[in-house]
Amino acid sequence: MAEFLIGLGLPGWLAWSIAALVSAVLLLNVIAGGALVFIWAERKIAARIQDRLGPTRTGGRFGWLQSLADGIKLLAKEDLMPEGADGLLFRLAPYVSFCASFCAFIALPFAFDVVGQRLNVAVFFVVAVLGLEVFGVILAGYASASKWSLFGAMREAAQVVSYEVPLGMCVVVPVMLAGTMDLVTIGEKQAGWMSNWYLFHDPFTFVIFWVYVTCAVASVNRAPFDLAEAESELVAGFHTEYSGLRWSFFFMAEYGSMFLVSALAAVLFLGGWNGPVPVAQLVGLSEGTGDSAAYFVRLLGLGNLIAKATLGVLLMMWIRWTLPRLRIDQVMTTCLKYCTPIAAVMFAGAMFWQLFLPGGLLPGWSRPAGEIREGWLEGPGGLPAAHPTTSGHNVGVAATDPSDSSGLATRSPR
Amino acid sequence: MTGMLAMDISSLTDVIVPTLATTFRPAPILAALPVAGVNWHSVLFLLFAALACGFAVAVVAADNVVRMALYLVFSLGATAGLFFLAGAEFIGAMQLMIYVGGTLVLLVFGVMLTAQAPLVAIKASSSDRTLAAVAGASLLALLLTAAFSVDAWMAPGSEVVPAPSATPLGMALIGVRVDTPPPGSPAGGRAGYMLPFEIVSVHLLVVLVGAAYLARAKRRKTPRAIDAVASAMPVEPVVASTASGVASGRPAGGAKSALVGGGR
Amino acid sequence: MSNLIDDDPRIIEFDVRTDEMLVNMGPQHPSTHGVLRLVLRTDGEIVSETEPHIGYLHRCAEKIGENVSPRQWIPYTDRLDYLAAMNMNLGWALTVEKLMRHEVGEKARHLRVLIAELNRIGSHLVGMGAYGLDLGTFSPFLYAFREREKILDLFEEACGARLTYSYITCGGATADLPPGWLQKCEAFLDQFEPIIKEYHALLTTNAIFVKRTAGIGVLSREMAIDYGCSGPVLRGSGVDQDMRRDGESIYTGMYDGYAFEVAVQKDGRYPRDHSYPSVPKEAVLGDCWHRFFVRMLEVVQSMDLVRQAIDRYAACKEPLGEPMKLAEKLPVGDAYLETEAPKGQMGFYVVGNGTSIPWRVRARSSSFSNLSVTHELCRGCLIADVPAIVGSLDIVMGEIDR
Amino acid sequence: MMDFFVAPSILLPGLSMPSCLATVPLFAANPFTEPVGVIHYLVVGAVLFTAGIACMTLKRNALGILMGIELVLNGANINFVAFSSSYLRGEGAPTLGLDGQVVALFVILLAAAEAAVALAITLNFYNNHATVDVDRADDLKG
Repeated sequence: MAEFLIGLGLPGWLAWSIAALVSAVLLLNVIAGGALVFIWAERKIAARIQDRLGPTRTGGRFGWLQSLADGIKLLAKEDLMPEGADGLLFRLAPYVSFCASFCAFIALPFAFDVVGQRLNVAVFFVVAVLGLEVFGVILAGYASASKWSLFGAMREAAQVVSYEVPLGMCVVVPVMLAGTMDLVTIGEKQAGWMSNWYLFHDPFTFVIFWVYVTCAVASVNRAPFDLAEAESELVAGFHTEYSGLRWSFFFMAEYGSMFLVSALAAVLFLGGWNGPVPVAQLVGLSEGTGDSAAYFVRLLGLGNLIAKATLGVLLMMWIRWTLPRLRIDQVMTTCLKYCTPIAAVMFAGAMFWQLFLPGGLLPGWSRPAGEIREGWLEGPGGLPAAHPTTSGHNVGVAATDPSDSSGLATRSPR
Repeated sequence: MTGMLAMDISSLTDVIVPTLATTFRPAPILAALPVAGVNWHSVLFLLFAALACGFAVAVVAADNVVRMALYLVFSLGATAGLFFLAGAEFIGAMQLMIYVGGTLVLLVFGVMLTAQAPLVAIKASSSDRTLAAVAGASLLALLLTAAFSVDAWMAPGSEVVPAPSATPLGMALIGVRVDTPPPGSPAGGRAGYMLPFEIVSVHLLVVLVGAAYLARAKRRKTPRAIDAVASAMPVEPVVASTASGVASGRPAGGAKSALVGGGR
Repeated sequence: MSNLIDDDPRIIEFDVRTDEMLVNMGPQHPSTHGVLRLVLRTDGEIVSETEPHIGYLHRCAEKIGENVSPRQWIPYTDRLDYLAAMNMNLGWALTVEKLMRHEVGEKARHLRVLIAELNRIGSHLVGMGAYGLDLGTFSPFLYAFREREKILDLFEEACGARLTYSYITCGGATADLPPGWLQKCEAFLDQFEPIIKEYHALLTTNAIFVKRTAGIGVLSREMAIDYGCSGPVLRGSGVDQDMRRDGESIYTGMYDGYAFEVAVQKDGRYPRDHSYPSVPKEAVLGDCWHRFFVRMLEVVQSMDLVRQAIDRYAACKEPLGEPMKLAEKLPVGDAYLETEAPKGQMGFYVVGNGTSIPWRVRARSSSFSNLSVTHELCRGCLIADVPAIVGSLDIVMGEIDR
Repeated sequence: MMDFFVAPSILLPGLSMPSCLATVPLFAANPFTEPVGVIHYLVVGAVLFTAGIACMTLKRNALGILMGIELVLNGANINFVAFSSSYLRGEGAPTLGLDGQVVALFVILLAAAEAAVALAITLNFYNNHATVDVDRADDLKG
């Protein structure tokens, strides 16, 4: 993007700033567009599950303008603040919550190298920022000066913080299999047929995927774990006192993190932008062959990832409208007594599988993903084995493993 | 056949892009903008540094303990930004997750548990404030003179550097130093961090178990009558009031039942 | 500053100083059925004391009963337990007939059984749906109301109203059933049979539902009897009592010849339990799960009764007979009769003084005594359990506040 | 709020100026275009450190003191990371390399442990004395 602008004669720094601005706005629209679609989808799915029609009259055939109607209602509603509330914190809470949810999208790749900022610690960054949403909730609970919202906030904080442990453990397994935390590389290692997906890499990772789904649903506060806004007990939990635009920011934050968590699951376990059948390779288009081919391949990848993420979100909605809610101590026991031990055991299992059966059961069956590890040992200063220093400015050892054919040296930030 | 298709598309675009570039030439006014090449790295540094220092001073200035906690969160978040800018991505993410996401959540929990009505804002007397300001300013002056006295540190940073990567750090933690020794550092292998890494993990376990034991909720036989909460302000007389949580939700009037009334 | 720890011997150790809070699960709370206010004394999440406050829906129905004739009071009985208005009408009509020693024709008796049991199904459906709402799942509520709408359509054809019918009155019913009504009723029952399995799959055997209800709010037999609980709450604790079998002859007379088994767990087995899900191992007799399960069994039981009532009603040929005149003179004396309403034993008491206006009218509400158990059940439970327990008692505030 | 890094010379009129006055132009030039050096990070670290010390001395609330400690630790962390980063040190200057980052890592981990214990102590103190005001913790006074 920036090179294109520089080609147009813009000064360097202006080109870079416009490129950054464009990607930021695009990401913001992903959340806003996503929220619009999911509001409508949630109403329709809930209706279908409950044997009724859902919105039909707003805007044409299937009531697709319902989200817009909700948006206008939220904008028109009065943003009132309870009398005893702590003004600054009350106003700040929704934006803190939304920023945390938005911030994680920076490191999320939508197709090969189509990413806000390609971080080397992308997975770690996403999980870390996901944990920051708790502050928005605690502030909202405390600032609303009502017992019920404080209850809701404390419950949610305890739940999200405790579910970060198993979530972290589940996320580490694909990182171990790919040998790097860079989401783009993880997604790219699952290219090819569906059998290359990490979901089918070994039985342990398969179980870890389902533990990840549970923890993700819990850490995003949905379905059986939505303690914070348990209508039957706490009226609406921490955002009882909010209305209008502020409430919609909490809503957007929730849908944003739902989409984020499903997209992360897609990239880590379900091959990200690689479809079940490698259509692009079959058709002969691939990264190398010219600009428009690369653009088409990435568009296809974008479609794949968004489809998988949307499937994840629809799954969460489906769960929400069928299962009753768990009690706070049951939520905690599922985390400490079920999710964490299972995740730990499966992590150990995946590790031993990776150690002793790097090629999978049939030696040629799935591409050995472990070479990146050996590549490091021969690095200068490490073991004596000489290591061909790659070209260009990369003084350190290449982050990609030598045998990777389409290995792109990590690009210089400037 | 598909290969042919691919060729046509790419040759087509190869024609369009250059013509587009030549026809659309931004007017010369763009080049005459007052600000020459803005170095985004510096601008972002100034932003995060301003945030970090501003909120750190705000933490000192604030009285309400919950506001202090909030400002601390923003200050440490900005520090994480500084780490990213300095190229230490892993440390920045670690700061976000462990420090801001873990330690400060713990701190906010502590604030929530103890910030009952009288204890939320304990005012410091104005004499203490001026004393602290003077001491702080002098300490700052001392540190800055020390920092400015070394010429080596004054050199501006370099432009082109290798992309940051977390793997050398990870390998260092398990004892294998794979990063190239910086120029001018003494010869000979540098130590990995296997031992401190194991010690810290055991240390963390011991500490957290101890802390959990120290602050455990103890069972008790009979529901405890709430005794008077000693007011934090020595000036006010000790008022025997029911400390009923953050917002006192005392049910209005009502019958003198054992539950609601009671001479506490 | 002196040491503040109160060295009370009863206290083993002190708790982390979290203050106990008085929390209002206020009258406008979404999960208290109607306008019930629960004042909870909580320490963190643990509820130590619960005190229900009632009276928000009081309308002086009984005082008005002393100014109108018995037939004119029928519409007030609709508004006591508005989810089962037919059973309320039946209770009051039978009490007046007991006072007047007025015998109702056989056709009217079968009609009353038919209508009352159909209304019991509707009431239990609302109970089941609302209980799903209390535990956080929204869909069962809509499934329940989809079926209840069909029952209300039937009632609308019979008496023109969908909620407050005033159909059964002193001396019979205001009008006979329209032709073709019985076939529609039978069609409804046939399509309702398989849907019951759906409800079991949706809630009764749902793992999370079992986790939220099994072993929660256990009401022992003795405590149920001491507090005068009745209906599914009593039978949920294993007490074998049902007014349709153990009540007074004027009421049980209506159910003569009906094949009828009380839905209660006797020596570990529920009647006809071959076709229902088995009792989960965590469920203790008398907990929320059992109360819910007894209601689900009663729905099936009522369906059988309705089928039998349809056959018997179709069999008797003579006309329905006229209800009592509006200003019938009441003999001097009083009468009290308890009938088996869906929520429990609904009692009516009337004192006649020779004029057509009763001297005193009193209604004994089953939900009132069922509600009185909450502070026993909710002691030491979590806040999330309070709506689960109150929901399992299936209380209706109209009946309690009158 | 003084903008420290633009013109520190204004801040210290009274003190005798260090010999490095010659490099002040580094800051006189437009800060937006000059690449960031180690000195910038040292200034931020110093400000955080001082704010932490002031907070620890000023606050009467035990948790306020705890927050002061967090600020002090972060001031130190910034310096470690600044010295370990090859961005800031420029070509050929000896940097701490990886050691700086690993030490910063250990500081973050141990700060978490320290905060946990400090909070446990604070809660117990609050539990015994129904207040977190440290001035009231004078039981051991003679």
